[in-house]
Amino acid sequence: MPATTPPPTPSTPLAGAADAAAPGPATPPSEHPVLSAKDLQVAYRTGKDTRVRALRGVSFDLYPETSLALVGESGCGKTTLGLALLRLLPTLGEITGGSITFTGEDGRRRDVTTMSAGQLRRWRWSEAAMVFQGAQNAFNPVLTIGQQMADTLRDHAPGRIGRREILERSGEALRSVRLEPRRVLGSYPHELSGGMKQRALIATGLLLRPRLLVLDEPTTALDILTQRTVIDLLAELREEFRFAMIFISHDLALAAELADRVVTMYAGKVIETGTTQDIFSAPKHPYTSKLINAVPPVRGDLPELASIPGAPPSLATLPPGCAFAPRCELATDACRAEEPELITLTSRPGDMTHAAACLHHEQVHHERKVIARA
Amino acid sequence: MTTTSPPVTDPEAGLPAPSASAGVSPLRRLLSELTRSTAGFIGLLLVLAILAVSLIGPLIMGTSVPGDPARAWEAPSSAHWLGLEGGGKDTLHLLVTGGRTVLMVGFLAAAITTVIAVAIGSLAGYFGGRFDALMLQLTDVVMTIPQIVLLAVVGAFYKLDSPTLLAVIIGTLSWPVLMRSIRAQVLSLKEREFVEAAQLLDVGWVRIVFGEIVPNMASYILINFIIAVTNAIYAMVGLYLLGLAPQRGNNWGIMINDAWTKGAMFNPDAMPYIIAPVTMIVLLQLGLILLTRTLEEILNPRLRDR
Amino acid sequence: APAEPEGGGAGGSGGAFHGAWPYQPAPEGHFNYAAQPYAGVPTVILGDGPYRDLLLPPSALWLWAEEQWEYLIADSHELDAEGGTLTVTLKEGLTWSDGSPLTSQDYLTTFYVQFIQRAPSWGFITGLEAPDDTTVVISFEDPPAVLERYVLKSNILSTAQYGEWADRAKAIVDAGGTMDEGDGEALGTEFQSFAPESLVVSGPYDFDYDTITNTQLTLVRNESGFGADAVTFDQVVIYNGETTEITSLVQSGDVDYATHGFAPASEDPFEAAGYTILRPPVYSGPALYLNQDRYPEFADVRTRKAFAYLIDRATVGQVSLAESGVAVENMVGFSDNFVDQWLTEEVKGKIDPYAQDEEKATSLLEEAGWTKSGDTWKTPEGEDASYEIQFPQTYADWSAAGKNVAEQLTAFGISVTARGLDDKQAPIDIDKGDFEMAIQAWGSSAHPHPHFSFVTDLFVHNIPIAKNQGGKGYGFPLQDVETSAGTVDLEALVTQSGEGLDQEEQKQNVSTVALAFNELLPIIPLFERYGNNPALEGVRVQGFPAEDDPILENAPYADNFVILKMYRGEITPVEG
Amino acid sequence: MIELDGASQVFHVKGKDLPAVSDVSLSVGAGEVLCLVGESGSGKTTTARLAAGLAAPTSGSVRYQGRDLAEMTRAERRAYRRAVQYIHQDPYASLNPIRSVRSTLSIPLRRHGLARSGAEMQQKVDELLSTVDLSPPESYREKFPHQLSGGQRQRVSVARGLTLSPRLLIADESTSMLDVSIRVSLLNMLTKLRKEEGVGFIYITHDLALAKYFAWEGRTAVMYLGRIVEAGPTPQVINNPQHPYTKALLEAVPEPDPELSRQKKAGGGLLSADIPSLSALPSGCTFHPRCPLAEDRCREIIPVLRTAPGADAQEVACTVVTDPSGAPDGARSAAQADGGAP
Amino acid sequence: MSTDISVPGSPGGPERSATRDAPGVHGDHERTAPQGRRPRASLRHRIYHSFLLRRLLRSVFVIWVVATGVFLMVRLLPGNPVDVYINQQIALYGKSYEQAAAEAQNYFRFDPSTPIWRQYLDYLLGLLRGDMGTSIATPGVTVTEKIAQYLPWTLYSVGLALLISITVGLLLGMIMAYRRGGVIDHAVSIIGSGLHAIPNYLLAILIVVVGAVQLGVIDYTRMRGNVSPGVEPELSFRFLSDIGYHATLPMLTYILTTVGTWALIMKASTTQVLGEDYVTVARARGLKDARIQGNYVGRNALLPLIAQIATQAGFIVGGAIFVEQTFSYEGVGLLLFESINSRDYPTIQGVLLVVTITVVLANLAADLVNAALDPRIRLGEGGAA
Ligand SMILES: Nc1ncnc2c1ncn2[C@@H]1O[C@H](COP(=O)(O)OP(=O)(O)OP(=O)(O)O)[C@@H](O)[C@H]1O
Ligand SMILES: Nc1ncnc2c1ncn2[C@@H]1O[C@H](COP(=O)(O)OP(=O)(O)OP(=O)(O)O)[C@@H](O)[C@H]1O
Ligand SMILES: [Mg+2]
Ligand SMILES: [Mg+2]
Repeated sequence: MPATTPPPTPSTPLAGAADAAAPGPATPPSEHPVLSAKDLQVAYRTGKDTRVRALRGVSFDLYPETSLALVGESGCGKTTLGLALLRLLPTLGEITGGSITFTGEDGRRRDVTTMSAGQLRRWRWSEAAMVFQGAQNAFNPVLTIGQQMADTLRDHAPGRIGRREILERSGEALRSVRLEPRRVLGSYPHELSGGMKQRALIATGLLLRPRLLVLDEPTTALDILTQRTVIDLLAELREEFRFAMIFISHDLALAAELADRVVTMYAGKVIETGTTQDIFSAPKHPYTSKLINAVPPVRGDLPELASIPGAPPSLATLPPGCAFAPRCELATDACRAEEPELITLTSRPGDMTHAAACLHHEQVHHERKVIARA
Repeated sequence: MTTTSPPVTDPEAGLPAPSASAGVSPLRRLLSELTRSTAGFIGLLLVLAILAVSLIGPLIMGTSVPGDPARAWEAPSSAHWLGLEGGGKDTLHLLVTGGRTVLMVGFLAAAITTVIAVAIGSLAGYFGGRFDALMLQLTDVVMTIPQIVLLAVVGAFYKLDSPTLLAVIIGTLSWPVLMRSIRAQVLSLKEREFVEAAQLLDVGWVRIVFGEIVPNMASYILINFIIAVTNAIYAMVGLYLLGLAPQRGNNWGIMINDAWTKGAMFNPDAMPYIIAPVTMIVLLQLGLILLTRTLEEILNPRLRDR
Repeated sequence: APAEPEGGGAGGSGGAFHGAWPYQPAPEGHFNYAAQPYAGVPTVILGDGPYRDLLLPPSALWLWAEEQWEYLIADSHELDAEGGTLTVTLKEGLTWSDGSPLTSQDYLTTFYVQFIQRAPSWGFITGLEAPDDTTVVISFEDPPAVLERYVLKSNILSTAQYGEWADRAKAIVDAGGTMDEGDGEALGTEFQSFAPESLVVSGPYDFDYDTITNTQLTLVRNESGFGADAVTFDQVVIYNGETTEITSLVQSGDVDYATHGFAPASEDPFEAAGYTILRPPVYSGPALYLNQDRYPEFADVRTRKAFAYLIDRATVGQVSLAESGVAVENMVGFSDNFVDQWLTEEVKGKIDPYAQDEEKATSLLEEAGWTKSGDTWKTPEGEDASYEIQFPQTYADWSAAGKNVAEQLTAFGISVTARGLDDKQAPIDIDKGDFEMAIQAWGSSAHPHPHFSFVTDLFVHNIPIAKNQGGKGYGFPLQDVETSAGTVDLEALVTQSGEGLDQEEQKQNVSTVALAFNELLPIIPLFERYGNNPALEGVRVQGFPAEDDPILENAPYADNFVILKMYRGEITPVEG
Repeated sequence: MIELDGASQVFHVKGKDLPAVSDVSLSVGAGEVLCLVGESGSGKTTTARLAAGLAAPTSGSVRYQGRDLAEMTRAERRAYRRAVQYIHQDPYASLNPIRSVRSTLSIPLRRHGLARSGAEMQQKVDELLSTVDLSPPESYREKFPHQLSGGQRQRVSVARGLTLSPRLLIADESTSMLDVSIRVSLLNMLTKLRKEEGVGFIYITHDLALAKYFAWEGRTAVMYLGRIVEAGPTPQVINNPQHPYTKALLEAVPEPDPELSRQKKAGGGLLSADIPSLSALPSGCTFHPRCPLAEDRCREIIPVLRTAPGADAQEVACTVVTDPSGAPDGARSAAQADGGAP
Repeated sequence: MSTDISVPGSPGGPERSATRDAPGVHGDHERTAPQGRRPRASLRHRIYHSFLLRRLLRSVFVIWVVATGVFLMVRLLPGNPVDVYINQQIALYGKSYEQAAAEAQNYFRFDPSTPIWRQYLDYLLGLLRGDMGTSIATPGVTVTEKIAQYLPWTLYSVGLALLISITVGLLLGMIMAYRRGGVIDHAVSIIGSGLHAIPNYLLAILIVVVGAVQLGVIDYTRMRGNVSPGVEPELSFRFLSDIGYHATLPMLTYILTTVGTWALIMKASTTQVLGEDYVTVARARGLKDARIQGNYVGRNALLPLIAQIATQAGFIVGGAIFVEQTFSYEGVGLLLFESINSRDYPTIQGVLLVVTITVVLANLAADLVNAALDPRIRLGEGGAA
C-alpha cells in the first residue's frame, strides 16, 4: 500500500522527453497495438548443432495503456520472451521466426526484428524499456545511479544536454518512485537496499517516458513489504505515465493485482490468454487452473492446495502433442497426437479475448476445495 | 556474493558442475572431455609423451651416459641423432635421462606447495581467527618478495645438495599464493549451507573441512597443482641456468647451463645440445599449460561461453 | 636504431685493435691503479689484465722463453746482491699525460703506495732512493729470487696523483710503523676509498672517459706517452665481459684477440669464423685434492698413487679444454714447460710419469687395504667407497674436470658424485677441511719461478695457510716427510727454493721438492691449461705471433705477448 | 520440547551493537508447528539459529526438554543435536555438489552408527527417500545435486535432516525459492511428516499466506526488529490481526483473486517502506516511526507482549492496542488492563 | 536474498559468528542502507582516508618485516665475506694471511663482535636515512649508489614492457571476448599459450641462439648493454632511441612471454562481465556502444586484473635476474646475480629490499587504483577473495 503520507508526487509530467506531448485521454483500444508479436520463435544454441526451442510461436497484441501479465512455471520462456521483445537475447539465443511490430506515438509501425543496430539503440528505452529479473545487478557497480541515469539521457538526447537538465529530469524520475534524488543520485548501487535499487531501476525506465515497459519479475528478490511498495507504485505510475506494461511473474497473485490481462505460458507456448477476471475465476486450461490452485490465499477460507504432478518437460525433448499432456488428468490420445492451437472461448474487442489451447477446455471446472473456514 | 536466484526448478540452470551423463566416474568424464578439446588433447599427449620418455627411456637406454671426449661436439649423425656434447656423450641419451629430475622436482615441489597451501588455506579459511590473521600477514610478506629472487639467494648460499632439497625449498617458498586463493574459496564455500548442514549433523570438523569443503575444490586444486608444476619447473630450470642449483647428475637445466657456458650455441654442430633441452622444457610447459587451460574451461563453467 | 658507437667500427687512420677484458664501469669500477700488479684495490678498470701495461707501462716485461727482460720505460737495471741493492735506470724524456716528466720520484711514489697496499715486495725492501731523475736505488734484505720481478713489473704511478699518499706512507715507513696499527691502519682505510675519476697515464694510450659503458670502452692515443710512436693503433677498443659474452663477440668477429678461457666447443666455430687459436701456456691447471686429514685412506700415499695411475689425465684435459688441456706429464708440481730449465737429466730420470695403468692402480689399492667386491670398491675400513667431489661451478674447465674425474672413478668402482660450488666458496671449504675430494689449482701463472707453484701446491690449501681459516686444508703434513731420499722438511725447502739469488742453489731445492712431490703426490695434478686465445689475423689487425714463435711462451696474463708486440710495433692495423 | 526463554542475540559489527534478537520467548512441542513471520531483517533466521543451537544467545536461555543448552553434558548435547535439524532456504547451496544423494544421506548415518551394514544403509537411504516422496528411490540414489530439480533437492535436504530421526525441524524459508506448485507439494509433504511422525516444526517465512496454509493448526509469531510483536494461534493472527505491523504484513500479501485485490485497497499502510537499522533503533516502540497508529507515548514506552484485549488467545506488543486508554506511562498501567475486554 | 545473512555457526559457537566481519562488499541487505546517514561527502572522505592510512601502514609493516627478514637471512648465511676476501687476496697476489686479514679489516669495517641487536639497530637507522651500507665487492661504493645506477634500467625496461604488454594484451583480450571464436581469438589463444609456455629466460636464450647466431637477424653484440658508448644521458632523441634500442631484447622477452596471458585473462574477465545483468541492461537502455564497451564492460573487466598486474610486476622483476643476465642488460637483476656470486652481502640485502619495496609499492598503487575505480572497496577491505 502506498504510504499514508507520501512525498509530494510530481504534479507535472516529466518535462523535456521528446514525446512528452500532453498525456491525452486513454487511447481507445481500437487503435493499433503498441506491440504486436506474431508467431515469435526463439532458440538457444546449446551445442555445436543442438538447439533448444525456448519460444515456439508466441503471438499477442498489447494495446496502449493496458497491462499484460505473463505467468507460468520457471523455465517456460517468460524471460526469453521479454528479452526477445527488446532484441536483447544473449549471443546464443536467436529469434528464428515471427515478427514483433512496434507502433510509435506517431503511429509509425516498425518491425523490431529487422531494425538495424543503430535504430535499435535509439528505439530501446526511449520507446520500450525493461526492468529486469535480476534488478540487484542491473546497475553498473562502479558508477553512481546519477551517472547511469545521465548516461541514458545523454545517449538519447538529440544534441548536447546540459547538466542542469540531466539533474532535473533524473531527479523528477526518482521522486516519482518516492526516492530522494539528493541521496540516491550520488549513491553507488551497493549503497542502496534492494527495494531502493528496484525503484531506482523503475525510475530509470521512466526517464524517457517510453510507451512500453516490460518488467521481468521485478519483485521476486524483494521483501514482502518492499514488494508491496513497488507494486503499489507501479499501479500509480501507470496511471500517471500511461505506458503499456508487460509484467512477467511466476507469482499469480501479483498478476492478479497488476494486470488487465493474463497470458499463461507453458513450454515456450501461450496456452491461455484472457482478462484477469477470466483467468482467475474461470481458467479454461487445466494447467492454469492447477497453477491457481497451488497459490494459498491469505484472506478468507483456507482452501486445499494441490501441486501439479510431475515436472515441466525439457524443451530439448518435447513430446509430440500437448506439452502438458504428461501431467494432465484430462489428457487423451488426441492431446498426445497433436499440439492444440489456441481456441477462442470468449471473443472481445482488442486483445481481451479469452482463449485456451486445450481440447478439453469444457471439462475444466475451476473450484477450490475449502479445508477450513475463516 | 549476492545471487538473486529466481525460483528455480529447472534442473539445468546455474549448475556448478558439468551436466554430463550420470553414472560415469568423474575422472573418466574429465578424460573424455579433455580428449574432446583439441588443445586439451595435445596438452595431455605432450605431457604423457614427455613423462613416458623420461621415465621409461632411461630404463631402456640406461642412466649412465658413456662419453668419448675425443669425439666431442660431433655433429648429428644416424648413430647419434642429436650429436655429441663436449664430453663426447650422446646428446639424445642425455636428453632422455635428463627429464627425470626436472619432472621429479616439478611434481614434488608442486605437491609440497599444494599440500601446504590446501592444509593451511582451508584451516585458516574455515576457522578464521588469529591463525588466519597470522597466515595472511605471513603470505602478505612472502608474496612481496619475488619468489625467484628469494630462491636465487637461498639457493646460492645454502648447499642445495640434492634435487629433492631443491624441490622442498621451491615447494615451501611458493605456497602463499595458492594458500590465499584456497582460503578465499573456503571462505565462500563455508558460507554455503551444506557446510552448516554438516555441522548440524555433527560430523566433526575434520570431515567438514576435508570431507565436505576441500573435495569441492578438487578441480581447482588439480588445476593449481599443474600450475604449481609449471612454476616449479620455471624456478628450478632458472636456478640451474644461473648455476645456483646443484650441478650434479644430469638434467635439462644443467644441460642448458652447460651448453650456454660452453658456448654451444656458436657451434652449429652443438646446436642440438642447447636447443633440445630448451625444446623439451618448452614442450613440457606447453603441455601443462594447455592442460590447465582446458581443465579450467571444462571445470569452471564461468569461463564457458555464455 | 643504435647511436653509432663511437669507439668501434670505422677506426681512424691508424685503425683500432679490439680486445676484451671484464671490467666494471663506474661507480663500482674506478681508476686507482695503485700497486698493480702485485696488490691493488679491486675493481680497478682494466687493472687486473694485460691492457694496464698500455696505460702505465712497467719498467720491463719478461720474455719467458729467452728468460730475459725487455725494457719498456726502464733503460737498464742492475742487481747488486752483495750490496743488497737493485738499481733501475729510466729512459730519458718520459712524460705523464698531464705534461709533467716521469722521473725516479714516481718510482718512489709507486713503491710507497705499494706499502700502503701491503704489496709483497715490502717484505724485503729496506730503503728507497732516487739519486737523480732517472735512477732509482732499492735496498733490500734477504731478497727472494723474484724481487727483481716485483720491481720491474710494477706499474709506475704519477706523483702528481699519488704523491700525497706516498708522503704519508713514507712517514710511516720512516717511523718504523706498519699498516696494521695507528696511522697505517687509518691510511689504509682511507686509501681503499680513493677512487680517482681519471688516471694520469705514461703509456701510449689513455682512456676515452666519455665513452665508457658497461659493454665497451676505448683507449685512445696518448701522444706524449712512452711508446706512442711505436704503437700503431689509434684506438684500442676493449669489450667488457666474461667468457660467455665475449664468446659471442668473437663469434661475430668483433674482437681481434681475447684471453678468456673459452669453452672447447667454441674453438671450431672460431676457426670457422677466421680466427687462429693461440695457445700460450698458463703454467697451471686443476689438480685433484683429497682430504687427507679426514680420510685415512687418502693419507696413504698408495691410494693417491693409485688414483694417479687410474685417472686418464689426457681425457680430463680433453674434456675440459680440448687441445688446450694438456695432461701433466712430469707430475712434479710445476709446469712441464719449466722442467727442462729447472731439473737436470738425472733428476728427470727419477720422475715417475704415472702413465695410465689400471692394473697398477688396482694392486696399489689392494696393497693399501682396499678391497673390491663385485663392481664396487670398499675402503680399508670396509665401507663402500663413496665420495663427493667439489669444484667451482663457474669455471667451466674445472667443473668439466671435476665431473670427468667423478665419472672415471665411478666407472672404476669408487662412487664419486660431483658437486659444483660457488667459486669463492669452494677454496674456503677446502681450507676448512670441509670437503672430501676437490678440484683446485696447481702451479702458478703469475711467476715463472717454481717456488710459486710449490706455494700453490703445498701451502695455499694445506696446513700452512689454511690454518688461517681455522682448518688444515687438504691436510698433508710438510715437516718430517719421508721420501726415498730421506726425511725432509718440505715447508723449509719450498721457502728456500725461492730465496736468495743463487740459481744453482735454488735448483737444488727445487729438485728435492719436485721429486718429493712426484713420489708423494700431495695433490694430483690433472692437466696443464694452455690459453686458447682466438686471434683474428688480417681483418683489422695483423702480426699475431706464429704458432712457433717463442714469445708464445709468455704467460698471457703476466707478460702478454700481444702487448709486447704492440710496443714493438709488430702488431699493426691491416693496411688498405 | 524446545523453548526459548528471553533469548537475545547481539552482534557486534564495526564497534556497533546490533540487537538482532531481543528477549524472544517461544516454545514448540512435538508435532506442533510454530510459524515465524516478519519482513527481512526482523530476526527470524537468527532466532531459528538460536533454537538450532547454531549460535548461543548472548542472554536468556534455550532449553531442550527442559535442559539449558549451555549446561548440557556432551551426551545430552549429542542427543539434542540429533533431535533438532535445520532445512535451509537455498536448494542449490544446501547440498554438497560433489556428493551423490546416497552419499549425502549415508554420511550422518554412518557417523552416528545408525546403519551398520551396507544393506542396512541401502535400506535406510531408500526409506528416507520414500519418506520425502522421492520414489522410486533407485532413480534418485545415485544422482548428484546438479541432476535434480530445485524441488527434488529440497526434498533431499529434508531427507538428510531426517537421517537422525529428529524431533524438530526448522525450515528457514525453505520453500521461498521454489515454484508455486512445487512449493505446495513440499509443504504437503512436511505436513504429512508432522502429522504422521510427530515432528515439530519451526517454519519461517515472510509470506503470511504460506504461514496460514502451513501453520493453520499451529501458532504464528510475528517478529519485528528482533522482537516478537504478536503471537497466537495462526487462524486468529491471520484473521484477526491485532498489531498494526501484522496488519501491514497482511495487507502486503498479494491476493490471487482480482476481485479481492481490488477491494483491498482500503486500510492502513505503513508510513515508511524501509525498516530502521538495528544499529540505530528508534526509541520506545521500535515500530513507531512506521506505525499508522503511533501516538506520542509510543516514542517512550517499550511495549511488552500482553494478551490482546480483543482476542484472548493472542499476545501483542503494542501499547496502543493493549492500552487504548492512552495513559502516558502505559507500560505499567497496561498491566492493570490485563484481561480487560474492550 | 543475499546469502550473507546466513552465517554458519562453526563449532566455536556464537562468539565468532557474533564478531563476524563487515558485510560483504556486495551487501544489498538493508543494513547497508543506513537510515540516518551523515552527509555523503564527509563520510566517504573519512572512510577513504582511513582506508588509505590502513593500506599505507600495512605497506610499511611489510617492508619492515622484509627488511628484518633480509637482515637475519644474510646474517645467517654461510660463507663469511671476509674469509672470501682474504682467500682471494692470497690466491691472487700471494700475500700472507696476516696481510690479507689486516687488509680485510680495512675494507669491511665489519666487526663481527658487535652484538647482533646493535647491528640490527644500526641497519634500521641506516635504512631510514637511505643508507644501505657499503658494497663489499666494490669497496667505497655505497649500495645506494649501486642501486641508483642499476634500478632505473630495470624499472625502465620492465615498466615499459609491462605497459606495452598490458595495453596490447588487454585490447586483444577485449577483442577476443567480443569476437569469440573469431580468427583473432583463435590466433591469440594459440600463440599466447605457446609463448606463455616458454619461460622468459629460455625465450631470451632462443632469441640469442636463433635470432642472433643462427639467423643473424639480431645484432646481439651491438644490442648488449644499456647504452651505446659515447651516448650521454640527456633528453635527446639520440639518447632515447639508443636506450630503446638496447632495451629491445629484454623488453621483447618480457612482452612476448606475457602479452598472451594478459589477452587470455582479459578475455575471460570480459566474457564474464559481458554476461552480467548490468551490461544487458545498459544495452537495453540504448547506450552507445563505445560507452558500454568502456565504462560498463571495460572498467568492470579491468578491476579484477589490477591486482594481478601488480603481482605480475613482481614476477617480472624476479624474471629480470635471468633475462638481464642473458642480454647483459645492467639492471638490478644482473646486479643481484653478480652480488650473489661475489657474496656482496650488503648489496644483496639492498637489492632484495628495493625489489620488495618496488613490489609493495606496485601493490599499493594497484589497491589505490582499485579503490579509485571500484567504489565497493572503500566500504572496508573486501578480504582476499
Ligand atoms: N542462454 C541460454 N542457453 C540455453 N538455454 C537457455 C538459455 N537461457 C534460457 N534457456 C532455456 O530457455 C528456457 C526458457 O528460459 P527463461 O529464462 O525464458 O524461463 P523463465 O520462464 O523466465 O523462467 P524463470 O521463471 O526461472 O525466470 C529454459 O528451459 C532455459 O533452460
Ligand atoms: N552474523 C551476523 N552479523 C551481524 N549482523 C547479523 C548477523 N546475522 C544477522 N545479522 C543482522 O541481524 C538482523 C536479523 O537478521 P536475520 O537474518 O535473523 O533476519 P531474517 O528475519 O531472517 O531476515 P530475512 O527475511 O532477510 O532472512 C539483520 O539486520 C541482520 O543484518
Ligand atoms: Mg525468468
Ligand atoms: Mg532469514
